[in-house]
This record gives sequence, structure tokens and C-alpha cells, in this order.
Amino acid sequence: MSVCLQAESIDVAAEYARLVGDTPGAAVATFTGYVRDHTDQQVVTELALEHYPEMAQKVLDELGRSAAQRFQLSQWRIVHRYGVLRVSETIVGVGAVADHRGDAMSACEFMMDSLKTDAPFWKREQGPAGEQWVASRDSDNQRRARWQLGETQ
Amino acid sequence: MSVCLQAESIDVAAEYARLVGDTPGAAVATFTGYVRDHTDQQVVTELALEHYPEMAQKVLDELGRSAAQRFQLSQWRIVHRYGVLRVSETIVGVGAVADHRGDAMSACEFMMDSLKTDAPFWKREQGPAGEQWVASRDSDNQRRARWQLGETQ
Amino acid sequence: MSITIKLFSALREALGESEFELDLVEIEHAPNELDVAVIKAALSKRGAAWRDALNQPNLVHALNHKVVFTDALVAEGDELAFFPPMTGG
Amino acid sequence: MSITIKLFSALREALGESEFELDLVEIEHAPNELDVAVIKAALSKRGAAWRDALNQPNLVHALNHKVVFTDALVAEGDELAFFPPMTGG
Repeated sequence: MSVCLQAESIDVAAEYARLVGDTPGAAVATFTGYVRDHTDQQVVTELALEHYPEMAQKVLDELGRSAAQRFQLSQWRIVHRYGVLRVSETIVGVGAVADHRGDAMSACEFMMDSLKTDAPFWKREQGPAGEQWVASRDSDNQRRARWQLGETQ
Repeated sequence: MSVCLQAESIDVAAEYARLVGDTPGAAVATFTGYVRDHTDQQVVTELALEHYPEMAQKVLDELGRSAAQRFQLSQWRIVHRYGVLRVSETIVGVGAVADHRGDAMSACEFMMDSLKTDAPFWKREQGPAGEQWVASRDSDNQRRARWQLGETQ
Repeated sequence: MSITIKLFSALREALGESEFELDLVEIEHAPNELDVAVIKAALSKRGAAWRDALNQPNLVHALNHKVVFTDALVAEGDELAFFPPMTGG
Repeated sequence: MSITIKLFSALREALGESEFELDLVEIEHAPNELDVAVIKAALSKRGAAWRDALNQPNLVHALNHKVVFTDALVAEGDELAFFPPMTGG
């Protein structure tokens, strides 16, 4: 039931152990995102993640609580890195524990889709041609929009 | 890219490390199912999983390959236990690595929904009132059916 | 000239057998029409328990590890399994 | 009588500032109508770079860590941030 913003790499095994604890629910879903060596057509050698710490903490806390309520989670966790990240390093990890598998898996999808567009982080890619800010993606906005209907209910 | 049928508990951290390897894709999704202490209205103290080993291996191999093709996975893993399982123990684990998060998460959902109805395992619950075979669930059949349209394409 | 029959879960329990060889020579059937339905009919003659177990509406038939309908043709050496709906995961 | 302005990502770079205090007394506005739009208009007077940066169509405004529209009212002590669409995860 917590958020962590950290500069260090994500220890997936430790996060999993903490998420599940002594009494797991029936269903545990996780998602972990890694730095890719390419984006669209561009080669990426390094990624810098700028963030707005106070707002990121607040948005992700609210996102986790919203997921917990919406999908009846017994546990959830969101970990997001900031700073300079190399290719193949972890960027983000989410986890959800629920009584039913559909809820645990949907919660991870909801958390990922929402944080992509709602959490104040900005990616800056470094490649052979120099640095550039990553533009927001229409596909991310569309994925985010799938959850809107439910939000207004 | 493999299936494991095992009597032993699933070592989630080791499975994750093997799934991701040295060069992770951008997106890694996992799902792990645990024995619940209840099913519908009944208290469960122990679960016995009978299986048809040769067919289970074949069905799960084909399921993994089908998921890999459908969701462009670079890696996948399905682990399913058999034998006597106590409450809170692992039953099943699936994992998928893809370039895009939607693919990795959908692949886990597809694998779980499919194996629930298509893999030859049968649960027998032990509770205070005795033992009984678990009936198949309409909700599982409905979840499975969601993927059918795509299969015929 | 036989096939292997396998039974699982509640069927295995109800019938008290998990695996046996079935001699195809003894089974009456039209030429080239030895299918799963014919095998089910033949096994159903073993008694009420067999008839009931093999005629439940949601029975699953797997021929050589693949779920099939009752019109699937059976040949020597095949493995034919009967079981209730699967409940894994 | 001031608020804190924060700028992130490409805005921070383009404007060369990440955080500063803005004195509300100097800002012209109708009574009870000191909103995000008024602050944007006031900051836009600082020059072309500010005007361009604060008037891009997809600019996001966050008041006290919450995304708002430009009609959100601003009060002393608030923290108002401007930034491009978020690209986390």
C-alpha cells in the first residue's frame, strides 16, 4: 500500500516479497518497465528522468488508493525511478494483490496506463544524435482514456 | 520460452530472474496464483491438484507459443504445480517479456485465462466438511471466450 | 489392435480405473467409422457407472492430448482420455 | 502575498528557471478573479520566450500538485507549476 520514488535500481525480488508478505491474496500481478535501447526510430543510449517530487508522490498515492478501491486490492505497490538510467535498467514497477486474478491484472494495467500520462515525470533521451525530450504518445493517452468511464461512475 | 510442471513450490524470484535474463525487453508482466483459504462459501484447508502430465505439457507449450506469436513476446514462462498444496502456497505462475507493456500484460491475461479452462488439471478441495472436486466456473469460461475471436483470425 | 484409455478426476474415482488398454477388435462399428462416439458406446456397456460417467453433458474427450469432438476418428495406438471440465490455474 | 511558481522539463530549460516566488500584489486582476489564466498572462509579459512557452496548446498547469484548468483560483502560498505533457513510466 505504498509508493516509492527512488534513484536506485528497482530490486524486483525484494519488492515482490514485500508486496506478498506472509499472507498472499490468491492473485498477484506485477509489471516492470525497463529502459529500451530504442524508441520509435531512434537509438537510445541513456535516459534521464526529471520529476516533480511532491506532486509525483501525491499522484501515485492517489492512483494506488484508487486502484485498491476499484479492484478490491489487499496490497499494492508503485515504485518509480528518477535520475539518469542506462539501457536495460528498471524504470518503473507496479504490483497488485487481490482475491481474483482479473482484478490483480487489471489493477496493474490501470496503474501503468494512468501513471504514464498523469504522474509528473519527463523522459529525456540521449542517443548518438544528441539529447531530446520524449514527446507524449497518443497511444498512451488512448490507453489512459479507456479507464475514464469507470472513473466518473 | 518454456513450461514447467512441478510438485515443488514456485520460486518467484528465481523464475523472474530467468525470465528476464541479461537483456530484458522493455516490459515484463507476471502473474502468480496462490491457494486461497476459501472458495465461494467454503473454507479450504488444502488443495490437491491432479493432472494429465503429457497433455498438460503439450497444451501449455502450445499456449505459450500462441501467446508469443499473438503478443510478440521475446520471452515467456508458464509454471504449474501439481500434488498436494497448502493454503497460501503458489499454484501457478506466468510471465511475459515484450517490447510494449500492453502486449506483456495481455499475454499474461491470455495465458491465465486459457490455462484455467484448457490445461488438464483438476482441483480437489479439502475443507472441514470433507473433500470435493472443484466445479468449473462460468466466469472462467467467459474470460476464456474473450480471446476466441482473435484465435480464428 | 488396441488403444489406451485414460480417466481423470471424478471419472477416475467413479470408475475406479485410471488407465487401461482397450482392444479394438471387440468393438462393433461400421468400416472407417471408429470414432470417439463408438468407443464411448462400447465402454458404456460395462455398466451403469460407466454409462453415467461417460454420458454427462460436460464430459471432455482428449485424443492424443488434444480435445476433440465425438466424431474424431480413433486408430490403433491412440491415447483417448475422458475427464470433467478442467479446473487448473 | 506571493505564490511559488515551478517549471519542469522543456519549460524549465527554455526559461532558465525552475522555481521562484511571484508577488501577487503586482498582478492586475479583477476582484476575486485571480486565476491561473491571470498568472499566465502576467508571466507572458516577461518576454517572447515566456509568452511562447506558456501558450503552447498542450501546456499542463498544476496547482498545489493537482492538474487544473486555467480558471482555477490562485491564493497566497499556493504552488503553481507549468510543464509539458507527462511522460513517465
